[in-house]
Amino acid sequence: ADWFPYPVESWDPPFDMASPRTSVEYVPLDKASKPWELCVSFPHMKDAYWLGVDYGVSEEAKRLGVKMQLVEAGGYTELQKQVSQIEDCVAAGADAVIIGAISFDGLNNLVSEIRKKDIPVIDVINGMSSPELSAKSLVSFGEMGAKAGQFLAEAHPAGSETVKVGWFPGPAGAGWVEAGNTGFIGAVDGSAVEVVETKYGDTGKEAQSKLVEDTLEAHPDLDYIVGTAVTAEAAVPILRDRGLTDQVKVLSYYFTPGVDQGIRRGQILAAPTDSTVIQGRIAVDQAVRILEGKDYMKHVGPALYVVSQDTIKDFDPSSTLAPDGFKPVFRVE
Amino acid sequence: MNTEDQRGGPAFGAASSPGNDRGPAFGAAPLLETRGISKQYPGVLALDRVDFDLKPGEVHILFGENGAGKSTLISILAGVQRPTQGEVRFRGEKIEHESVHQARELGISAVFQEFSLVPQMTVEENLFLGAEITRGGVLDKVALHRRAQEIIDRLGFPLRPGDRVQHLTRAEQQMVEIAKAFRSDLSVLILDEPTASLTDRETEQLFALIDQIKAEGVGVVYITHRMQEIRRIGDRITVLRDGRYVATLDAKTAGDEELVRLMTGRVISELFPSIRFEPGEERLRIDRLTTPKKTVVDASLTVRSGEIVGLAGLVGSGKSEIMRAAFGVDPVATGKVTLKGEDISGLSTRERMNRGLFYIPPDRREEGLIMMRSCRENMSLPSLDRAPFAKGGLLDRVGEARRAGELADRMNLQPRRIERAVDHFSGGNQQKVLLAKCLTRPVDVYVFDEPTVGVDVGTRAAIYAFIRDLCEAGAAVVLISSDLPEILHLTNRVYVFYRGRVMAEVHGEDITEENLLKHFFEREAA
Amino acid sequence: MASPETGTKADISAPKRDLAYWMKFLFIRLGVLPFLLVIAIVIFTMMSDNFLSARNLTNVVRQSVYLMIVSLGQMFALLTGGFDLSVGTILAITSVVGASVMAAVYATMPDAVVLAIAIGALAGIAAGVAVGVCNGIGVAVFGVSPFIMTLGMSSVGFGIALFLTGGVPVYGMPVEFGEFFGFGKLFGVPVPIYIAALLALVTFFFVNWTRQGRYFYAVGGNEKAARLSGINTRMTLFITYVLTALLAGIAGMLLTARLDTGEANIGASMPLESIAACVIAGVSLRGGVGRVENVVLGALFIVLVQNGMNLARIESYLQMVVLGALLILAVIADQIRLRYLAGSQD
Amino acid sequence: MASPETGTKADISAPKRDLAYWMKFLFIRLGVLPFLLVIAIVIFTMMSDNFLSARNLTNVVRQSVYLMIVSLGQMFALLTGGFDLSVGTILAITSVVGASVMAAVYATMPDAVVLAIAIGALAGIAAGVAVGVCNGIGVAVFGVSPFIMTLGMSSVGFGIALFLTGGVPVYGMPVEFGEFFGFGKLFGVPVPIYIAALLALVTFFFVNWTRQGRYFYAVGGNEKAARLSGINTRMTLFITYVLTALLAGIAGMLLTARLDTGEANIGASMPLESIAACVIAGVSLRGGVGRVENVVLGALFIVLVQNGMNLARIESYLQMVVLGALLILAVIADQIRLRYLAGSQD
Ligand SMILES: Nc1ncnc2c1ncn2[C@@H]1O[C@H](COP(=O)(O)OP(=O)(O)OP(=O)(O)O)[C@@H](O)[C@H]1O
Ligand SMILES: Nc1ncnc2c1ncn2[C@@H]1O[C@H](COP(=O)(O)OP(=O)(O)OP(=O)(O)O)[C@@H](O)[C@H]1O
Ligand SMILES: [Mg+2]
Ligand SMILES: [Mg+2]
Repeated sequence: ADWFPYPVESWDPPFDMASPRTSVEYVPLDKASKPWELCVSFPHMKDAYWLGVDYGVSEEAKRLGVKMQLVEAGGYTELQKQVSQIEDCVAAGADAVIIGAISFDGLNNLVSEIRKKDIPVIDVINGMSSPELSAKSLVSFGEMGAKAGQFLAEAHPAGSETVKVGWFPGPAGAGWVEAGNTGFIGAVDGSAVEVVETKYGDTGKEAQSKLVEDTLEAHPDLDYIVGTAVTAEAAVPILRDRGLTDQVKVLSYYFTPGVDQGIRRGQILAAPTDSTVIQGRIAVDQAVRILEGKDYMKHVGPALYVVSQDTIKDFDPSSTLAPDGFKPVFRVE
Repeated sequence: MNTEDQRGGPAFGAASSPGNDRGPAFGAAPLLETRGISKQYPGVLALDRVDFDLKPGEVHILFGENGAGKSTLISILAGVQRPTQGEVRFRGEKIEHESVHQARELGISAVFQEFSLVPQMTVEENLFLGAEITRGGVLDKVALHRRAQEIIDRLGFPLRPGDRVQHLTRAEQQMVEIAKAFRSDLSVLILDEPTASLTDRETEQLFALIDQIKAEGVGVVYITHRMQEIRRIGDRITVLRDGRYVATLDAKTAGDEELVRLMTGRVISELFPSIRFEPGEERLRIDRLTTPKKTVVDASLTVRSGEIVGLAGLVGSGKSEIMRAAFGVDPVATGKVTLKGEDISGLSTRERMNRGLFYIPPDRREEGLIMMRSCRENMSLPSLDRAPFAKGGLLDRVGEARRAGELADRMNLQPRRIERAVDHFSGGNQQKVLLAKCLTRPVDVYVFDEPTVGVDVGTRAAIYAFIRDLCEAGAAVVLISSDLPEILHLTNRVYVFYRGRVMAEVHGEDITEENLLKHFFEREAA
Repeated sequence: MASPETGTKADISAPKRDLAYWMKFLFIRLGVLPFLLVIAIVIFTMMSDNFLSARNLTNVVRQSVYLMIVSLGQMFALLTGGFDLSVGTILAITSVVGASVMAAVYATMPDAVVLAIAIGALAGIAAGVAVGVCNGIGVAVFGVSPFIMTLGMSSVGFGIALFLTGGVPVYGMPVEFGEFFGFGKLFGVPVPIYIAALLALVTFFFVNWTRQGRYFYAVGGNEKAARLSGINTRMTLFITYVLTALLAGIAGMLLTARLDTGEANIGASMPLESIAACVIAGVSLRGGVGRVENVVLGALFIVLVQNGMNLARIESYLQMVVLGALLILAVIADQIRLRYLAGSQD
Repeated sequence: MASPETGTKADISAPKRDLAYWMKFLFIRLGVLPFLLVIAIVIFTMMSDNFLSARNLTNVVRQSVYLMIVSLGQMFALLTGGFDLSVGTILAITSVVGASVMAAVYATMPDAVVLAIAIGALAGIAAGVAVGVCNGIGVAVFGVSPFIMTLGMSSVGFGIALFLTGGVPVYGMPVEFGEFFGFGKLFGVPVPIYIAALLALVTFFFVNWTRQGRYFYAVGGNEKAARLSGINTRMTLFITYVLTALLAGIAGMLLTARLDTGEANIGASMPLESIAACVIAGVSLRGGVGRVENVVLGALFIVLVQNGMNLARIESYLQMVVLGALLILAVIADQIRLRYLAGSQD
């Protein structure tokens, strides 16, 4: 079954998240006219989130009949490596570059260098500030945080009984974390939601486990744990162990297979999804369209929505998650 | 403190400040003197109000047992340590030695007991370490090379400036250490057992040089445990005991017995014991052994029970290497090693030990001891697989401590603190710990490589007696030594090595200095 | 290491035994860590109401279990004068392999829970030990410096762990595994604590009461002297890295039980943290010096401080500053102790 | 540093100088890195058409500049027998402080571009050096082990860098900064390459032709001997960490120019990578051994292999495995060389 048409939002003027947006149905090309060589760069390929994006780009590249080479820098602290890898990719003869950026600003120079060679650069998932980008296929992580925040704020509007939230945005300093943090804090502002603790930490499950445990010790009366998907997954067994499953609810601010399973089992309350797979697919399609001189949307992103225990039945995971048993694909011929 | 004018002066012991009234001697004013020097190490009072003076142009011997505080005294003179109490005067001026650097500025130069060489650097780089010649801030490598060669030539040592120190033998390193101390602006030279691993040839060269600088007015402080050296070069002798000043004597008139009595507080009848040799069955046999690096070439020897076999030869002659190869720590190219009739050529060191061979290395710091561990652990290390150190596969720590205590008594360890890290003992006492290692297990063939390096006369006598006891109890002993009297007095058979080959085997009555030395030097042409 | 006489002798020579004297005596005898622990506990108790509860302290000890076990292993590497930078990767690879095998066995035989757990845990630990065997061969046989050998292996191992999973957690282990080894309690004390205590005891015994234990110190203290004393130094080095990996592997399986999934993304901070735990416990990076009991305290101290700061609501950025500064201070305090120690040494 | 006679002597004693002989001779003389570089270049040229182009090779050299400069600094720490694990943090703190100051000066004086760049760069480097000064004081004065000192400072510094920026990149630097120091070219060669070459030359000169240079080797080779020779070992240790920080700081500013923003999240892999570059270049972790030219090659090698694998489209996980294995192999090859060297020694 094909994934399209898919409901997306398009920003106009592009590259400004504050622009007015219109809802459209995204329809990609059928086939590329020639096997273009695409280069895709990710911050890392160490978790299920980026695996989903990988699934999206690789499937779409196969569908369109283009070649793809994927590089990953190994983590959010490896900006310099990402720069080098993209340079290498271009040197290896890429026709277009798709970047899941480590830094919002740190790749701008590189983007203009590449653009000077008339190679299109598409910004996927994370966002970059360069005005010279050819296209963007993303939603802002700030909005993901905001979506999670809104979900809470709606459940606990101002005036209702205050609820205490432990907030675990992820590793300190990473661009997506800071964006998510800003979005979330902004969205719960003015509601009955009180963020009693903000704990940064690596997205390793062991690190998040420790933070969750310590926060539960510090705040025995906590109502919500909101954080990264890893936090949510880590929190489930800890809450079960402490018999707090009914007292403390868990939310994630993005979607992974573990979160999916958690919601289905009733262990995690809800999580917004940014349709990761679709973002990847659209980025590939945009790249091919630009290369072939076809019409393309400069700035699109799937509409965000929250998947909760009520709506999970109707949720199609193939828009967000790589299927079970999917192995990372680094090369599509 | 005005070091500037001091530095400007000549290296001779010219008249110095007139305020120098308390000089114990009447002749020239002292070059260097200490008054009431004490040094408190944590837990040990190493020096207790010691007065000492050095006159220009004399060789002043420091004499005393191991741990008497000789090295500590000279380390204060050289600016390495600061005294807890008392003062040091240089040419009558009180100096507050802040550092070695400052001492060197004054022309005080020292050869320390433990080498102060950087193994990864070349001879030349080591010679000028801390005193490199620069021109406009840039190292003058040409001048450095030339000066290094000059110093080496002057000393007549077989060293090459470009060699890396870590590839040198202990003796060669000792030469580098000595060469390092000889500098142009010398006023005081301090030598702490410089000849401990040298052979007579180098020693003689060193003494000739000392005579030369004496004539130039340099004062020399010389520490040694060898009586014949005291006779040869000493002018005055100061005896220390337990950190206290005992006496200062004239070297020409002082007798051996008196010195030893002053030093130890008792009389040592004779240094070398008489040994009853009863050669029995053959214990160790080495057949035509050659090492890959040709340090030993086609050498054969045999050792019987109840005898002491000496291995003699120049530095680098391969006398150590052959036994190291036999013990399995150095590789063997060809040849066969037989222990008690059994071929042990291919076995591991541990297996050779188990079959009764034991080798005590010459360099305790480098390969003998684990400096930061206690005496107890060092002593028991080779024998942790047997009683009293082990019981039922586990360590018997009570038995271990008891046995280590006994060994400390037997070796007369000073101070007798077996739990203390070896590092904190004086050089001679470290040597005792090293020797104690071979008493922890049954051994048929003992190999001692320079066993008395840096050991005082009293202890030396004890070690010789100990070796005699081993021999008379029926063990086979191999004694590798560059100290010729040791070989002459203790052995009943000697193999002389030259360039990795056995040049001669000398028996019983034939073991005389003349006979041995004749084989030491080149005879290849023949 | 100080002999028992020290105390006695000091007692005689110092008749006035006031508090300061006893403090100094204990400081010299026990090291700086017990004091730091006490100070930390006092401070955090004042800063947070919830800190000094039995539950939180149990929590701290349980959290520290993983670091503690890894640090015990790391100690072997440090004792022989090396490092093991691959302990993090060993954790990851153990977790991934162990969880996969356990899930697979469980899937084919849903009734044989114990068997599945046993086979899975063994497989995981075996995979970790395999990394250690490579390290051991590299260091002991080929003479590669432990730094590069274990750094290289950590890269290789992590690549393999990611290749096996693609970074996705491995699910499907029997719940009993997590329930017992991760969250289980016996007499109110979490199971992982028993296991860590057992391992610490065994290690203590091994290091102090067996021949091989002594050899680690000897090889680290002076390899040549050890060889001349008949010790098979290569074998000792090999055993070192295998043991380090074994302990890291056990920690990996325990962590897997706790996390309930097999994860490739764990342990990244373990190498440096475990070395830090050892060093503040007085283990020398030059080899030959170190004590098991102190290493246990070292690991506990690091985790306790992290926990305390979390409970005292110190913000994340500041926590980094405090933790770094504390590490340094702990070592400076230990330096001071060593000076005293030299002074009072028997 | 083998004496020149070695060559001559070998020539005389081995009249048949065939290719194998020369290869071995070069291998022993130059070390394993030139060979590895050549082998890597040949392999990657076969695997990818684009590898052996002037443009890509320039690219590789430019990419390696940052690691190279940091490794030169790391070499000092290793020479004296220590480490510097804080170079990554120094990079980050330099970047953040440098960018903030530069942006601030530029904002108040938009015309004084050169001034803003100069002040900003100096401020950044000064911030990095400040970390080095702390390291130096800790190691030289308080005798803290370099491992803990620099690890602790790296945590402290990173906390501060994050605190200063709140984790958000700093922008607003004059574009000229990035255009010249990041992307600028002179005669077709990128500006960073000139700077790295200059630094390498200065370091080479400093290490080989000044007294202080020699003292690093002496202190690392045998600290006691150095002290007994009248060298101020504390001062030397202090200088070591300041220099390491200075070089890391310069690399940090160059990287900032390249990225055009001040980032707290750079350099995390630098400490281990720079040590690895030094070690495969034959710098001993025990101190006292190492050569500047080889360190340059070591850094180049690591970056070249990464570039080559990217161009040859080797997949990411496999790259980790290959890189780890290569590090180990490089060191094994060097071990073999050392054995030859010992065998053929004077
Ligand atoms: N670093 C140290 N720490 C503690 N005690 C020490 C230290 N160095 C030496 N001592 C002690 O000081 C005393 C004097 O030692 P010193 O080395 O001066 O003796 P020595 O006369 O040179 O003996 P030897 O002939 O054996 O070299 C000894 O008791 C020794 O144990
Ligand atoms: N580590 C080493 N590396 C290279 N060559 C060495 C090394 N150790 C010893 N040699 C060489 O081996 C030869 C013999 O060594 P050594 O001097 O120990 O023999 P020896 O006869 O026992 O002399 P000594 O009187 O010093 O005991 C010398 O030429 C020396 O240069
Ligand atoms: Mg002495
Ligand atoms: Mg010898």
